[in-house]
Formats: sequence, C-alpha cells, structure tokens
Amino acid sequence: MTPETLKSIVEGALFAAGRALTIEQLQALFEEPVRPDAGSLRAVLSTIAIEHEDRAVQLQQVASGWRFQVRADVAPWVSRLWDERPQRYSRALLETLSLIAYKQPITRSEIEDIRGVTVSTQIVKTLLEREWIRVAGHKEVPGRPALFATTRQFLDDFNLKSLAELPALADIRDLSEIAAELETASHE
Amino acid sequence: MTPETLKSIVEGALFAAGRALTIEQLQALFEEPVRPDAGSLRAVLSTIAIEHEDRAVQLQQVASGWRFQVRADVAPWVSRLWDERPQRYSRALLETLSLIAYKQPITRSEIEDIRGVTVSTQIVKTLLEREWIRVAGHKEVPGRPALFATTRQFLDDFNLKSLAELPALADIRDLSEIAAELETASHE
Amino acid sequence: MTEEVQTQETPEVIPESTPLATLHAVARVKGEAVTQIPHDLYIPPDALQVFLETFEGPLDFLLYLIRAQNLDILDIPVARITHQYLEYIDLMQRLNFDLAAEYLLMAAWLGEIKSRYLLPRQINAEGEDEGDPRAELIRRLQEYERFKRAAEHLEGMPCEGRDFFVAVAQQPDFSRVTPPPHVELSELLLALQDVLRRADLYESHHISRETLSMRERMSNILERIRPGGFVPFVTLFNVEEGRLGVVVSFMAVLELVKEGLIDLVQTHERADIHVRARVGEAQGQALDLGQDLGEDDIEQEGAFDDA
Repeated sequence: MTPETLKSIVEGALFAAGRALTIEQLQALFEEPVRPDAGSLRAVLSTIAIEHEDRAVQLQQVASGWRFQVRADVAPWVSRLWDERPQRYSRALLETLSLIAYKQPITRSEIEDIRGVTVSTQIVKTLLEREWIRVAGHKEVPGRPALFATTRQFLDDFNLKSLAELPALADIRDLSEIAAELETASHE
Repeated sequence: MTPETLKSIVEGALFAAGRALTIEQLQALFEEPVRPDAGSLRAVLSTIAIEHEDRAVQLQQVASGWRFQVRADVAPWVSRLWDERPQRYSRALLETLSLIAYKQPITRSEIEDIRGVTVSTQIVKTLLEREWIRVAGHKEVPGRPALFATTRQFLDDFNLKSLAELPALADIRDLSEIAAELETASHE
Repeated sequence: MTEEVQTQETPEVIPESTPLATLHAVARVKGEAVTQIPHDLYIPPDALQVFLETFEGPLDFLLYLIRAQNLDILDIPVARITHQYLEYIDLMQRLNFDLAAEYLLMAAWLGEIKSRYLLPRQINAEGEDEGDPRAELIRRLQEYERFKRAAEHLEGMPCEGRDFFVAVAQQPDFSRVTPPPHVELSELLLALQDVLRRADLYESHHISRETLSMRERMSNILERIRPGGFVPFVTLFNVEEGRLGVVVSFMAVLELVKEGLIDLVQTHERADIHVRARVGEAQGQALDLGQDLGEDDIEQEGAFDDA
C-alpha cells in the first residue's frame, strides 16, 4: 500500500465517520498483513493535519481520537444551516458544569455548598441530556446521593484531549494564611 | 468579504451539513448586502471541486445540490467502520445443533422431547442458512415432519473428518477435559 | 414578573446599563470610608426584578458589592458590606419580592459576623483563638469566585455545535458485512452436556448405545434415496469400507426400517431388493418446511444472543 493510499483511506474514514476515531479504530480498517502500526498512522495524521491547516476543515485531536471539524471562524455563517440558534448556556449551568469538571466526583449538595444556591433539577437534566455529565456512582452517606462526573463527550465538545487541559483554577489562600494576613493587617 | 473567506464558508457549510446543499441554501447563509449571486457561488464550487480532485473526499453535484463524498476507491476500507460486531449463537441453537449432530436424522419434535422446550423456527432457519443442517427426508408419521441431519459444511467448520470424530456421548461427562484435548489437537 | 424581565438571560457580565451600576458612583478607594450608601442606593423596582435574575445567589451578589467598590476580598469591611447587603434585602422585602432563602440566610450570617467582630476575640475552653470571624466568609467567597471564573472561561471556550462543527462527508456505497458467529466444538459439546443433564439421559443409554458412524450412515442413506425413487439395496454398501463399514451400513438400514423411514421392497422371490423412502405420493417435497416450521410463538428462543 502506497503512503498516498494509506492517507486517502484515513482521510476518507475520518470524513465518513463524522466523529472522532482512535488510532485503534483506524488500524481496524486494514487487514492484518497490511495493517499500519500506530506510529505510521500518527505520521499520516500529522501530514493530513498540515495539509488542512489553511482549509475550512481542520484535523483536531480530542479525547475520543481524531476528527475533522469546521473552523470556528466560519461558524457564524455555517450555523445558519440550522433553524435553531446555537444555545447560550446560563451562568448557573456553566458554574455547575465547572464545579463538576474540576471537583468530580461531586454530589449535588456539595455543588450547592460552594455556589450558595440550590442547583435546579432542570440544569442537571440538561447536562445529562447533553451527555456532558454522568452519574459516576453514589456517595455512601444517608440518601446515597449521586456523584456526578464529566464525560468524554464533554471533553470532545470543548476540543479537549483530557481534563488536564482545562485552565488551572485560581489560587485559593487557605484559612490559616488568610487568618495570618488578617492578623498582620489588624496590627498595622 | 474576500474570495478566500467566501470559499471557506461554503466549504465549511458543506462539510458541516454532511448532505447536499443547493445554491439557494448556500446563498441563505449570507446576509442580504453581502449575499453572493448564483454565478459567484458556482465559481467558488468549481474552485473547491478542483482543489479536492486528488483528495479522499470530493465535491460532487447530485440532484439535490452539492455535497462532499468519500472517493469510491477507498470505500472497501472505509466501509469497515460499519461492520457489525460478530454475533454469538444462543445456547438454544447450540443445543439444537448438538442434538441433530448426535441423533440424526431427527425431527423437530424429537429435539423438543429431549430439550423439553419448543425449538423455534428461527433457530432451524439459521442452522439451515448456515448450511450446518439439512433436511435429510421426512418421517412417515402424521404431518410428515422433516428429518434433520448435519452437513459436510458442519464437519468442515468444526474441523471434523467425520461424525465418528465427535466424542462418544458416554464420554461427555468430563467435558472440560475433552475441551482441553480438542484445544491441544487443533493447535497441533 | 413581567415578560420583559423573563426574556433577560443571565448575562456573563453585568451590563453597564443595569441601574445597579450606580454603585460605581459610591465606590471608594480602599480604606476610605463610605457612608452615604442608602440614598445612593436607589434602585428602580424594575431593576430589582433584573437583580434577582442577574446574580447566582448571595455569594455572587456579595462578590459584586466587593468588586464594585474595588475592595480586596481579604480585607472586607464587614460592617459596610453587611449594611449594603441588608439594604437590598430590606428593599426587596418591602417591595414584596419572593426572596430565595439563601439570601436571607446570608443576611443572618453577615449579621452574626458583624456582631462577633464587635466583641473582643473569643478564647475557647482549650485556650485556642477562635480566629477572625470573617475567615469562613472569605474562604467561601474565594471558593465561589474561582468557579465563577472557571465558568466564564468555559463559556469562552469553543464549543461543538456553536463555535465549530464536526465535518462529515457522504460515505461511499458499501454493503454491510456481518460475519457469522464462530463456534468452537467445545462450546457445542458443553451445550450438549447441558441438554443431556436436563433430559437426564446419562442413565438411559437411549442415545449413547448407537454409534455415531451409524447415525451418519443413516443420514447418508436417506439422502441418497430421493423421495418416491427406488435404490438397489446392494448399492448402499461399499465393500471398500471393509467388513465394519458393511455392518454399519446394514445396521443403519435396519434402524431406518425400524424407525419407519424407509421400506425394503422385493417384487418377487430372489429378485433384487430395493430401498424406497416412505413418501406420501402427493407430497414429494424434500425442503418444504411448511408443516414443520409452524408459526413462531412470541416467547420462543432466539438464534442469537442479544449481546
């Protein structure tokens, strides 16, 4: 198989799939004797990525693998294809989602403790329906509340390969440090 | 709007849609003052088509407009994305097959007598389609039920030269032992 | 609430046009006393409705009060913030707004902190300093603020379906291939073991007495005798198979006769014996499964496992 053929197959498969494909899924397209190793596939993916750098569609690596996606700067026009305007999510939803992303696994009441307000059932439902969060288990306390965690879909939808790519949270100064500072301040 | 931006929007929209778009649908992506006329859009589509000539995905005009489609010559590989997982035969089917193998020629009601449950038509049909069993004749009793027997295909698929190679029923007591022996034999 | 207010989505940042921005007018440089809050705090009733929609609870609101005055979160003048906070709460209650319990709880907490702050520092029974009464409030404000920032950041991140789209092209024509299941012989034997155990056939030698080669021969003979046709008896034997082979064939023929599957026919004495399949004349079908394969029951067993 020529490198050109290999490239065409990988490119064709990624476009036909319409979703991210892993190296393993790409390897499975080939019969045993001609199956490319992971290294060759990564090289092919790099070549494809470079060739699409200036195009409307770009190769992107996300949590579930590699996929082609339409460049963000044409989104305002492209989104007119659909009648529904892309949603803007409420601050309540985004704060809840952030808490789940950074502090997972986390219960609803733990989220409420930090936000200082009740988390509406609607928000949790929307996040579950969007498949951005899932119930990862139950906390062994009375009532066995659900523990929420983010999903691979969440990472994919935000162009992330892993949670580690989320920006670091702002520093929080711990109590003793705060107390010490306050102490100092009050003596000035 | 530069010609490059126009091209990116059209290309992005066609890839985001994943289906054919008409000239009118493409025009609708733009606000009135900058909306390109049909002629400009056709020119843009020609440019995009030429740029994709050697790629795995090509711009194609079909009855319902223009769309990107994966080149036919990579289809044999790409189509593996949709290969279904191999199914597993049910326990009921294996029991039926084993009874036909050991007790052939045998009617359906005789199988049912031993198994204690009805043998579904689907199981018989599947075994016939797989060409593991055949109708060897009919029993001259009311209703003239079919007599089932195993086929040469069955022997081939189970690596047997003849039915005599099947372990004697009396020996099917310690099957794990037999299974181990068969395992060893098939690897020799 | 009015329709107008309902349509107000909670904005990412508080718009400058919100009357609450009047607070900026009373913002003071850190350390400078702010005393004229009440009369600067005029909020049109409509704005109060927006107010409830604008803030994500009391912590968010407190953060706003602190930031609006360029105050350091670590050095909150509790008395002043509490005063402002209570002004709002009081105003809303007088206007009969249904306030979420969280706002009232915060008001109570602020009041407690304020009162404890006025008292001399408490030393508890173990001789430990109880610490700054504001510490817990500050910790919670900080904790909330970092997630408020994270949410803002998340909103700014490109999101599939809004800022970019997954590209898909028409797939080429293909035929779906379903490989048939593979079965190991051992699986088949295990299935047999099960069914035999159920049928309790180990004891009765009903099946095991017959050799398989005879069973196979029976099938082969049946196969050779087309329905309605005659086959010379002698052609069923192959002398090349030797004595044992002939015996097996003979026993197979006898078994078939016994089971009523074939007839042996001899037209007259010493004539050749022929073998005939027992077939109803009108129904010479070999593969018509119509009678045998009846209607499926709903609860029938399937051929495949639903995996």
